Amino acid sequence: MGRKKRCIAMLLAGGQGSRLGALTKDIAKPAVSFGGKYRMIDFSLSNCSNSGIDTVGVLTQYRPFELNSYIGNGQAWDFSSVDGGVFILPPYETQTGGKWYKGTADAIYRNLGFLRKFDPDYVLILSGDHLYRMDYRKMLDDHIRKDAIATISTMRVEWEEASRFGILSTDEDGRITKFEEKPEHPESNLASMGIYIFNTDTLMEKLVEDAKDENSSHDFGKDIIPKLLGEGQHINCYQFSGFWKDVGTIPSYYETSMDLLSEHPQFVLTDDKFPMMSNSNIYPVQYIGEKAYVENCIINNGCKVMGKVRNSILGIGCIVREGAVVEDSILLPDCEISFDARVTHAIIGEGTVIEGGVVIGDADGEIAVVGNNERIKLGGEEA
Amino acid sequence: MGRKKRCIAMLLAGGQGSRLGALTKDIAKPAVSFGGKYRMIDFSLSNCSNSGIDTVGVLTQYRPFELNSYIGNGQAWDFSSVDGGVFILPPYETQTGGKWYKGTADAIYRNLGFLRKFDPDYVLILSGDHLYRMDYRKMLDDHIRKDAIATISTMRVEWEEASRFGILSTDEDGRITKFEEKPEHPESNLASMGIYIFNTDTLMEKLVEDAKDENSSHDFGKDIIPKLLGEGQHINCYQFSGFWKDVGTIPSYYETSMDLLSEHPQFVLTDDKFPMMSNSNIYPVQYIGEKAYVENCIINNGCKVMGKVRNSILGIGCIVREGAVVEDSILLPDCEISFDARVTHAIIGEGTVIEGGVVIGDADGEIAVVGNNERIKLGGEEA
Amino acid sequence: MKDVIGLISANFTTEDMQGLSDERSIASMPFAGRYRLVDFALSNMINAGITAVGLVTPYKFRSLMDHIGTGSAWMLDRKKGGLYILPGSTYGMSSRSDRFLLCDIRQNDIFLRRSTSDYVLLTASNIIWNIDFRPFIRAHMESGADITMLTQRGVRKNPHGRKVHKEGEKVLGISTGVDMEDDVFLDTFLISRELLLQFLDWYSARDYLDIFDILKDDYEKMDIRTWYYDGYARMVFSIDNYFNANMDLLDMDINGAIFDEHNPIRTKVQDCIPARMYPESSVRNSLISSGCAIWGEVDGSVLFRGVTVEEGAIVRNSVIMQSCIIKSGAIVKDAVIDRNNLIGKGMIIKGSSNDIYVMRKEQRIARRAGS
Amino acid sequence: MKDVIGLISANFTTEDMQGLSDERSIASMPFAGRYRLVDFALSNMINAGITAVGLVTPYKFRSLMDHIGTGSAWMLDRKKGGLYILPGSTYGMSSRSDRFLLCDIRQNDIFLRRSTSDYVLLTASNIIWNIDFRPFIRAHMESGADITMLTQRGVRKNPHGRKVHKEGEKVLGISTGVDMEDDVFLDTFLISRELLLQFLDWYSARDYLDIFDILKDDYEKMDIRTWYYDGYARMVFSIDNYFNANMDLLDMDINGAIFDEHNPIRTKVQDCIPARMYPESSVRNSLISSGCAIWGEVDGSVLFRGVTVEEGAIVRNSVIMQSCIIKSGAIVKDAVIDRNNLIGKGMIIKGSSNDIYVMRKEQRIARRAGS
Repeated sequence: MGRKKRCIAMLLAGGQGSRLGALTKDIAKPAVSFGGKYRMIDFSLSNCSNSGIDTVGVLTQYRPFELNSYIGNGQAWDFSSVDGGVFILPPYETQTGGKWYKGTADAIYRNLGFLRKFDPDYVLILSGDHLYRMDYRKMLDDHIRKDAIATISTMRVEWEEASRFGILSTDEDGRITKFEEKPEHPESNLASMGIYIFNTDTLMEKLVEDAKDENSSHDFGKDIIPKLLGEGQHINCYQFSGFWKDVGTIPSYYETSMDLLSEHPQFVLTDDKFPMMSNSNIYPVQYIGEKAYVENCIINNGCKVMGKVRNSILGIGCIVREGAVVEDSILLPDCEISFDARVTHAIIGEGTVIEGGVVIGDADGEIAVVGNNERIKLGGEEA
Repeated sequence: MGRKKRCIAMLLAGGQGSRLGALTKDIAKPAVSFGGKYRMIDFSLSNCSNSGIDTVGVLTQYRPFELNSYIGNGQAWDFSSVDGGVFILPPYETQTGGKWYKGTADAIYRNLGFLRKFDPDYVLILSGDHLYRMDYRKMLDDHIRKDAIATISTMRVEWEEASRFGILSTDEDGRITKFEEKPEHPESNLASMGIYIFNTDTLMEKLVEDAKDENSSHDFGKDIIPKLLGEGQHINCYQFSGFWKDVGTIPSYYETSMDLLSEHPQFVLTDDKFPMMSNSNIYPVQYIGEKAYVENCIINNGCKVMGKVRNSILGIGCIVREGAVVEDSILLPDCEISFDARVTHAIIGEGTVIEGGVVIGDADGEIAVVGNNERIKLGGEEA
Repeated sequence: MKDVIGLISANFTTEDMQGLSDERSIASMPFAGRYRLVDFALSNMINAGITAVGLVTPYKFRSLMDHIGTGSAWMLDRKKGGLYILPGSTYGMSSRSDRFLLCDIRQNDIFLRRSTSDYVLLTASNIIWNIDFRPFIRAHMESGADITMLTQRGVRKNPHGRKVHKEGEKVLGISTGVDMEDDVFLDTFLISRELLLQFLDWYSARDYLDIFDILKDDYEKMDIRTWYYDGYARMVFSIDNYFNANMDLLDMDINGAIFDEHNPIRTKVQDCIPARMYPESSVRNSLISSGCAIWGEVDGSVLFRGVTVEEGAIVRNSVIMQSCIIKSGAIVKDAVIDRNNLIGKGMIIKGSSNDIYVMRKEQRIARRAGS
Repeated sequence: MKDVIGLISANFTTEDMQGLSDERSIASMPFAGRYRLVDFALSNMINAGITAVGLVTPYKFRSLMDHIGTGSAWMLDRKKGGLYILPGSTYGMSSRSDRFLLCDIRQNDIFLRRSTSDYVLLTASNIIWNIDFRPFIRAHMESGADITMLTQRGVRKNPHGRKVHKEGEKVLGISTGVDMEDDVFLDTFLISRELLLQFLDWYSARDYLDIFDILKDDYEKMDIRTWYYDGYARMVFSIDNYFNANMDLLDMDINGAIFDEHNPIRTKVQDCIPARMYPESSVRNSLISSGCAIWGEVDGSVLFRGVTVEEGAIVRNSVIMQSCIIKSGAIVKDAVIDRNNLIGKGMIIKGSSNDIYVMRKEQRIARRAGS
């Protein structure tokens, strides 16, 4: 079955991302649209593909249909299908019944058979909902050079934000001396990005131990890493530099998206050598009508703009009818903003129709969010 | 999203098939090898593809990894990927928690969203582990002509076997008047093949009703069909003629397989216009050695035969070493029968190694079965 | 539609493309921002359920093959049927515009012989349309005609078009050059596979003729009919045809009919970042592809992928192909600019509405990656 | 190996194939039951991690394209890189055996210019081997040589082979015709992309020469080295080469080395039922492909897909290609039978071990579907 693998990736994509509210009511967080044509999982998958990792297991659990369909066989990210590819790993039933994944570590534990099948030297553990561009080869090289049993990728965060992260301390060689999950009084501002490399043997052994531990919540950050540190194991800290973001809340989703419209966006989508790939259907070219007004926008394939659009991101296949106004807003794919409707400071879910004359959001208020596949009528909402 | 679909298929592939014992210890029954290069699910998928059905939902639950990897994006069966394709539908978690599929009807019920997405006029419900060649278009034509709300495909079975099946009685127009699941004293020998066509509206409505019914076991044969008949609904009986088999037990698996070696097999694998397709890796051509002896065999790609093989089926990638003897046996893919080992009247699981000198089975006894990925040593078994 | 196989002819050319087709076939002419002309023939075939399609390639097939790639964009990467790349004769190199050369078909007769389908749908690769071939196919099958030619009432004069002469329903012949209101042959016809193979035998000595030329003496004897199509269809033989067809897509109705989401025109997928309109830009009545970055003014134009229009630059009534850069203050009007061109600062490029200016590829900058 | 792109030359031919390559290129010669010769070049490239491969096609490319299809069998159906089908010059039509014609490369220079990789690995499409190119690539990169040629000690006389003349480590030139123990050039070399592009410029007037011919005056000036490969490798220029290479695969060791499951040689997938040996058959020392049905005797032979050997028929020391039928009582010995042939009842076809009988395709039966 081809050659022994050096490193395969396990991508955790099971979470709901409940803080994204209406946006994840019917799809998993890694399937949430970003930048109008991408989905959150594109970034991790593209990173893997660009880093020469040819085998990825995707652990799903929460409403995986859109995600599964989107990932398909991984060809959209240049994962080959003979030796490797992308494999969806849902919870499953065995002779003794079915079990849901109880935590990040448990999800991997239930798929030890998958790891054994590919028998890699190293396992890279990722989240499917982070926004960043990273060459994992550099992290792997560092892991090997340091001869650690595990490596955690980290970056410096603002001190005031530090208590939202797993925070580490290291010695001068980058060996981790302390790890605290969301500490109230952080000792450092070096935050875990939730990206781990493990020697496969160690990982398997520790997951088996953890599975037997009834007091464990079966989470990498809360259980596995502290346990290893407690044992005095050599866990290496890899310092990533660049943009990285876990877009976990509506405000952070909105801000991170809108930053794409700034003069110098923090996250640059284009890079010929390390491209962010996505699985797009064919949509026709963006159409800007005779009476349209477009100012400072990102507009994707299949959009038809007949109205006015300012400081906004239009996802693939969006239609803005004559007389409609969209300002400071994000339209997820396949929205329709009908005649004379007005959308301001809002996020409109996929496939949602804002009917004629409806007004959504206002410039000074909170970000207005409309879920996926809704139809908003004048004088009341209707699904 | 392309055009409205006329008919899509829902393929039930969640079952363990526990009566196949060691063969389904680690894989689902639809993934069990047949004929050396096929897997049980190939036949239903090929039937769909050859019948012009371009969208198939595959409902999985029990150990789906091999099955999922095997199905991939369905390209091996010429399912296109833009408008339709093959979609794996595992149980999933929602905001209110995760639920396993409780029965065949429940499995479809949990995926009503999938049906709504494709919005077909008709839904074809199939099992993923039956051996047959059938053009579903004929059944659909019959369903439409009879203007029924559901159609069940049936065939005549031996009277003594009838109590193993769902048995129906019809009036002269083929309208079903009675349906009994495994009756002790069958009134007819017309057996349900577990293949249903439903008008989509009816199906959805009935599944919603059934889901609310606490006394239901959520099974098509046991609950949905009897309920519909009780309501006096028009359920049509389609009579299939040809070979059909639910290979559910070791003896029936063995006999059905070995029949491929008879002069006129009941199930003909080859048919240019209606081919049985499979998802094969590339294996080199069958090698028959200088000292080999081969008599009345089916030998697949990647086999290397240096020993003696009689009345046997060798799956892809099997190796029979010098001095080894294989008689009246089925070797599933990637077995190795080592020097001077002897396999008689046996089924050897995938990837299993029979070490030198080991003797498995005998001509007069029961069928010997060795599971997948075992290594059988002289003087004792070892996994 | 397993009863029908498709055969697309891409081995013909004209001299009226003003250099745009020098290094590519007409079939691989970029169109409407992200498509190539051949996309229409391929998509219409597969949308009609045809799953085995032969594509007769021109001698210069590299750009076409780059585009076609695997055929997977058209779901033609299949075990049964699929896309067959068939070498055209070198005869197509001379700028002859015969669409269905007998020799092109003969040297690929294996494609026909191997098939078990009853009918062959032949079409040219230079037609912009979104047609449902199914009623056409049904009509042919039901009529029992030997050949059914797809026609349309002429909408403008075209010296390259072919006019169908009829008496009642019977086709008497065709001639080159069409006018308004003529019955124009849309270079698309249905024929039984057997009959097409017979033609190859009967006219084995006359390879370098179009199939409709050899029929000259046979129109009388055969049952050749027409089927009328009243949807939008334009054939591209010249730079004017090409320019006008691009501009037609700025009409919402035509755009909607051609790019119908239920019968999509498919093309090769390329990852490209979304289009970006910057604060000072002004864009109206235009197609702006992904990868474009617009600071300046664009009106009544079609911009392909990755075009940059700098601050103060103006693009009007023009077609700008992939990766061009219009530098600040430059003006482009009534022009077709082929890919990888740089229009320098303040430069003015102007054609007129009845004499479109054409700039061939990579004229103004050092050779860059791309084709 | 994103640093290396591959270029496979399939635009050459020889006259020594006794008609087997009349309608197909050498690259698309069927081999070892289910492969085509080009599979080795493609598989070795991708097994070395090369993901962008250009394939220079011969003029008669239909059978090659049928086989290559989407490139998906070699995982070359990709967004970044992938398989590029490059038209060869018509020069390859004349039975010239130059492997790396300058004009073939020039007319596809866009493939080189578009790339960002540093090196180009060029190889011919007629070599049977399973080589790990990675140490070769590493050696070239580390040495800093201008060109590294892959060589092997000659195992038999071959008038088509090319001999490398060296002084110490320095290559002085090559000549045609090799003998036992000569340094044989395996028509595979590494060069920097920049240098290859420079060659195209320097020798722009000398299109119809092999790249190693134009180097004649430059061997002195350049750092051209060799890298020695000691695995199994055979080049096919003649029917004898072809026959012997097929027979080599009946040797378990060679078979195992070529069809190494960890570095698989990939080919187009075709659904085919398993091989069936009936009760009275006798099969020994042979390769029997899927779809074969054997009632008779087969010994020391290679049978391609779908071959039928009826009761009492005997096949010895022969290569029988796809879909042939050997009727009852017929005898085939020391022969190569091209596809779709029917060897009638009781017919005897015999060559001798040093003069293999060759039957071209579809000689004995009416034309059937297939190629």
